[in-house]
Amino acid sequence: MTTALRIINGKVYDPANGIDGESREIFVDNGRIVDTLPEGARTIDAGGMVVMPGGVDIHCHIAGPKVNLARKLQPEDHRRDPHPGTLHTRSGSGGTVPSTFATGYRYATLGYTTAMEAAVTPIGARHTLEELHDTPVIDKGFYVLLGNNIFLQQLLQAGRREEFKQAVAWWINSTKAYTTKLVNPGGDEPWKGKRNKNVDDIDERNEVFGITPREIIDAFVETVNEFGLPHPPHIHCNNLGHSGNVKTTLETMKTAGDRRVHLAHIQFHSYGGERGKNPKSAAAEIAEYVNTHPNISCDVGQVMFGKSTIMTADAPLAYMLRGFKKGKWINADTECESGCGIVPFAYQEHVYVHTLQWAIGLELFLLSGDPWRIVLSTDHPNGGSFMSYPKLIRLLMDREFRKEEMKKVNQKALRSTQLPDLEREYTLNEIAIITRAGPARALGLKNKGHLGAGADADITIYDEQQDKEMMFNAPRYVIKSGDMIIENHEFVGDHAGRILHVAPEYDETIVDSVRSFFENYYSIEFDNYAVTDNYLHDHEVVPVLKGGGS
Amino acid sequence: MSEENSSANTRVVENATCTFCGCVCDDMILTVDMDQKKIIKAKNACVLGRAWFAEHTIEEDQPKAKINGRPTSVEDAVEEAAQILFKARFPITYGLSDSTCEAQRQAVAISDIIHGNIDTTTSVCHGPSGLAFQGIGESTMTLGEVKNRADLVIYWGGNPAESHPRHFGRYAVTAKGLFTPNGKKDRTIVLVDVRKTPSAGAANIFLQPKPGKDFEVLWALRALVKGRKLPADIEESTGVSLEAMEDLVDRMKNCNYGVLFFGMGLTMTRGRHFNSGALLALATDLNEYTHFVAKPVRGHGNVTGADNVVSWQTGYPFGVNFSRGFPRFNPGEFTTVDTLSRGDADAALIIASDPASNFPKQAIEHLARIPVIALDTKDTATTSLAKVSFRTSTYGINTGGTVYRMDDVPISMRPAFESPFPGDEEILRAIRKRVHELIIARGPHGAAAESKVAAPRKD
Amino acid sequence: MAETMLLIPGRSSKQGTSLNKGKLKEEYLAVTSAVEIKEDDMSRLGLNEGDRVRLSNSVGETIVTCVQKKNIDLPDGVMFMAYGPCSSQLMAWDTAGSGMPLSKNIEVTIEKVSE
Amino acid sequence: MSLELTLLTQPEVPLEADVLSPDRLQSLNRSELERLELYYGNVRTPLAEFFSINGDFDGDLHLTGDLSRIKHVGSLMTRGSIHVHGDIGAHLGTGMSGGEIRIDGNAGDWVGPEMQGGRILVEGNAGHLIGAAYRGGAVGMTGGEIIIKGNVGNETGHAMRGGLIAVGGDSGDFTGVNMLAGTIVVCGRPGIRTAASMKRGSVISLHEAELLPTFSYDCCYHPTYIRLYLQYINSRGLNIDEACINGNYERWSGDAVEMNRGEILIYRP
Repeated sequence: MTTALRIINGKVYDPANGIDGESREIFVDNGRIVDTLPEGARTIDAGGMVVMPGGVDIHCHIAGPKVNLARKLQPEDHRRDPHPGTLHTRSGSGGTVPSTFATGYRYATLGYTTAMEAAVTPIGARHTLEELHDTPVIDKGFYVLLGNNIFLQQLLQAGRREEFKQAVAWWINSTKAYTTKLVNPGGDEPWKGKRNKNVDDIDERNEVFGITPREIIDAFVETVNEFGLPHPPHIHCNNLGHSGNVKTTLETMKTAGDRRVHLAHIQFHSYGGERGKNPKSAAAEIAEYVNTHPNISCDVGQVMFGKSTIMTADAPLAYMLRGFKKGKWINADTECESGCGIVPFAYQEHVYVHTLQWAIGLELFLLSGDPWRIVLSTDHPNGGSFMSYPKLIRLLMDREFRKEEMKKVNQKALRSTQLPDLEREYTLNEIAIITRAGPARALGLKNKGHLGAGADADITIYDEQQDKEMMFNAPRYVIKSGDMIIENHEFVGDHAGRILHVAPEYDETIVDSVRSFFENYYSIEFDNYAVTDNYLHDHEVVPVLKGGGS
Repeated sequence: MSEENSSANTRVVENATCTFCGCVCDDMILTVDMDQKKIIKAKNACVLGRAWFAEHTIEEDQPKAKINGRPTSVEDAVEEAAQILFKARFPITYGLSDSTCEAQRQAVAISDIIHGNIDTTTSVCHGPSGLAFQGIGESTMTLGEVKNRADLVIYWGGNPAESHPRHFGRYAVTAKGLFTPNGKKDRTIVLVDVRKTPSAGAANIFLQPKPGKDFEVLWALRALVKGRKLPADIEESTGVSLEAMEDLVDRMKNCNYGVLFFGMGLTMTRGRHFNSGALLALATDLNEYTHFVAKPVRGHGNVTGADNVVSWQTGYPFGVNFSRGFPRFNPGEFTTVDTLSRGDADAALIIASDPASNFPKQAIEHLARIPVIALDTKDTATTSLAKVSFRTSTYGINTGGTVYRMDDVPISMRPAFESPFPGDEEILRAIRKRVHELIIARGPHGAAAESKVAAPRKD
Repeated sequence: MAETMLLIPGRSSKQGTSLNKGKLKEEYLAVTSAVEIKEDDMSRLGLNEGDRVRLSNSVGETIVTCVQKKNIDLPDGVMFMAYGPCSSQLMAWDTAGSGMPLSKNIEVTIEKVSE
Repeated sequence: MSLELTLLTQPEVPLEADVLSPDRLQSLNRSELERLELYYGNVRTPLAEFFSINGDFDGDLHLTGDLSRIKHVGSLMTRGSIHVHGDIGAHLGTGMSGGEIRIDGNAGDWVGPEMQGGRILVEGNAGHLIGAAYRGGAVGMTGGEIIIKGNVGNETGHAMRGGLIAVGGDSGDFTGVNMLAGTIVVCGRPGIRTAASMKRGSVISLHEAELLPTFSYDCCYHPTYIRLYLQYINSRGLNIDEACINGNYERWSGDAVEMNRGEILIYRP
């Protein structure tokens, strides 16, 4: 049912293939980009329009147990933002945590066609895949939380490093994940087992398992790189949100040495100053380190003013944030695997810290020396909704707009940053990199983020406009795997999207040791734990890199 | 269960799941007589589970579908059901707690497409706890955390010994775990109930508030946790002595991992969501001192799955209305006891549930006045008054699919033997397909046509 | 003689096992049409095990069979019965904006039915 | 003259009529009025299907008939008046910020939820959640006044943060629950658990009330503002006798599980 297409007269931005706003013809056949005109192709005249690959979100929270808890928690947020159905689409609710259908369709209305759920407990993988199946249009995958996994920590404690590697691979296979996610590694045990304490130093030795966050990080960096997963370990560092956490962040990156690693929402980890006091910007230090270390990629986790929902596996952080307003709060412990905290939140211009966070995010973008390794994200919905991406793009592309916005914020906080002095404006080509080509490369998705022959025909066509927020808010055409989804700003079709996951080979003998731990300490049967293929529906196994695999 | 007259042709299904109650135990070992199509042994099952497996046999003689009590083909019944739903101005869908998530997804799709109203048995079970959750939040956990860590377990307003017989052994009382190697020896168990139920036997401490005074007791405990003074007559008014309260608060503040399980003794009594809310707030307050969690002990096998599916598809857990082409949530308005008792509903699709036998009188009377479509594995008061009824196979026994345990852990079921009767999902898919055809055919007139009609996605 | 008492409908394992057989089967109907009353209340009301009693309130009424319980099993003036068609007859529908009708601690008048 | 709408036929399912609000009727001609869309269950139906239309809209709207199944009347209104000669359904004056609504009969649940200003007067009884926050919301009514001459249900003034609610008859359970500020006067008897979780604000009861153990007695006195409030309420058509207006009140502060800065005032004859 996919149509053959010929897109003419558009200004094409395809950084991966070195095309920067030149007029090119693009041919689509059977859901892929092809280099010759296919039979009976329908022609789309993109004159006066900008053609880009579909957007790729490398870090968001859109599906799974914690997301659904946050949805249930906030009827007041949904009520103000209903999402009506159309001839081709299901209805839903919006707000900071939209329903699954609304999530897929709203990504499409921004021209995004791929998104990765960034934190899923292994035991919640089945639930997550059910929700992703109900998240239309986009291709999607998820990162599995293993950084606080009790069995894996016991293996490290016992120095059984090889079994650790095999167990990690087993877990990735059993959950159909895309890569491993570490969140506040080593922080769960003090939270659950020591009356809501936390770990606050990367070298602090855990009393129960006798290992440090650094040792956990090192083990995962080594393992995932050895297996050659297309995306390296995705790390949410210790001390998120705390003044002075820049040290922890730098140490985390140093632990990786020259091995590949991705740092999540790095804005939240770029704070100077003393713990417990007001933070300062450490964006320059972080940008400097990232710029000079090509093995590192990161996403920013920009804060956008307005309503947000904090949802994180970093339970102590959520509890700390809950302390400010003493409002609704969710804590959700997952046996042997993870913690979770959820707090409805709002970033306000007049608040010193909120302005500082906003400014640090923008500093990181504007100080970046290599757009390929810094990805646009708001850590949706933690820093703000993905629906605010167009405004964020305008902040980066439009210096005058940025200066107007600066007038509204806390000036004391603003003055403590370099932001007022940064004149840089992102070009459309750079935007195409930080929203498409860059994240696709960081994810190792060879068929995404570009428009060369063989690529998935995920294409967005925008009317070129002065106001970049308007422009990126309303693509004229969105094409997913060759299917016309949005035409003249209206939904004309639907698409189920597919699951992206990896399947590194591992040594079967590891299963017995996992099983024996499992039978003692989990509350469901080991044989009912691994996710079966029927939960994948349409899916793609993304191959491991050359030299990977064991 | 006796194994006499079991024929040679048996098969054993391991790691099967019992969906009778919210414990959703997935360690069943079922011995199935494939000739007689019945389960002759259910190892590890409790008394409720054994009955669940033993009694769900195949009644071949029964028709697959009926219209006005007369046997008919499934196809005709689907057509009749679709016509009823298509013509209705306020069609309600209800039930779903004894059905798979796959079927629940079809049910929500139908309500979305026909701009109807959907609600689940949650609204008359822990719906008030859902409301409380939306006001306060919840510190909670998966049941394995209780097994591994809990050193103080409090059951409030529930009788798990009779309603969830394996809750004690598998998860919360005698279960041995990582930091609780000695099981019950490592724990203190408290039961709070207005009746001295069989569950009291498992408790180290039993507190018996006066009926209807749970809120006052919870409120008094919150006050003590916050270091406030209580009036001297607190025992007179609540039935629980100040000493007993102070002792409990002391234990709660000083445990390492405390758990509050609660039942319908809170949600079904005067105070409803505020009773649940008081308990959730108490657990939240206690996190200032130690790690404390709470969890409603859910009833039916997949009622938790229904909450999850309805939430991820609409944004709201139950009591959802699509009249205007998008979901709206309002318990007391869009919940089923209300839509029936007020006479709002003009058609009803009831899935794996029996409101005609356990709803308030006034609701049952209205149900008898409107066209009802009922899906169930056996005859019930609801199927008896239905205009269209489908006899379905039993989830978990005859059909696979996903169910959620009371702690939101999803489990994939392993059916034991095939049934000649279709599953809920199959019938609901057919109804969904048909109502959508009818609505497309009707074109831009009639029911909310201008706002456009949702089309089913290819899945 | 008639008296006002508190009725607590709830789950019991007998109700649980019997409903698997079928909710229109005798066993389930029997289990859900029995009311448990403590010894002291029984004797005060002049009731014996197996007596038929009429439970009624402003909503409706139902006739059920008495089952005697030990005094420690129930507080004074409180009766228990399994949820079902009988208890529905006494349940008021107003959910007070919650969706939940008050299903426990129902005030009912109890009187012996003399055949 | 003002606009008069008379209900012709009783709807079989609920009828949602947010369009029946002065702001929506401004400067509409007859045929535009007739075509105003109501939601009849899930069917969009023109106003003329259910109402006979007389007069022209000059700011005042009159509705006649048994409108107990008609919801959302006066939603978000900012000015003008609505007078219902009969009963009215749920969600009356949702989020209204100005103008006046008068109901001669009874009102349903959710009268003036999240109301910001203006006035609602109900001659008869009203349902649950008067002036409340919608589910999940932290803030209910923030301003204006709701006067119910008869009885009301549960959760009156739930999470109220400003304004006045006066009840001529009895109120249900959890009157003023989660109250943040504002004043609730109950002339009859309040139900149980009054002002649970109250942070600030005042609940005034002219009769004995069963209080939670987390409210503590301060003193018995006659705060002058009570006289003013009660006299004002009388001027709105309730008749509170002089003894209450001039008498003494027990002051109980609470809720101790919160900041303990709210008050319940109980008339002491």
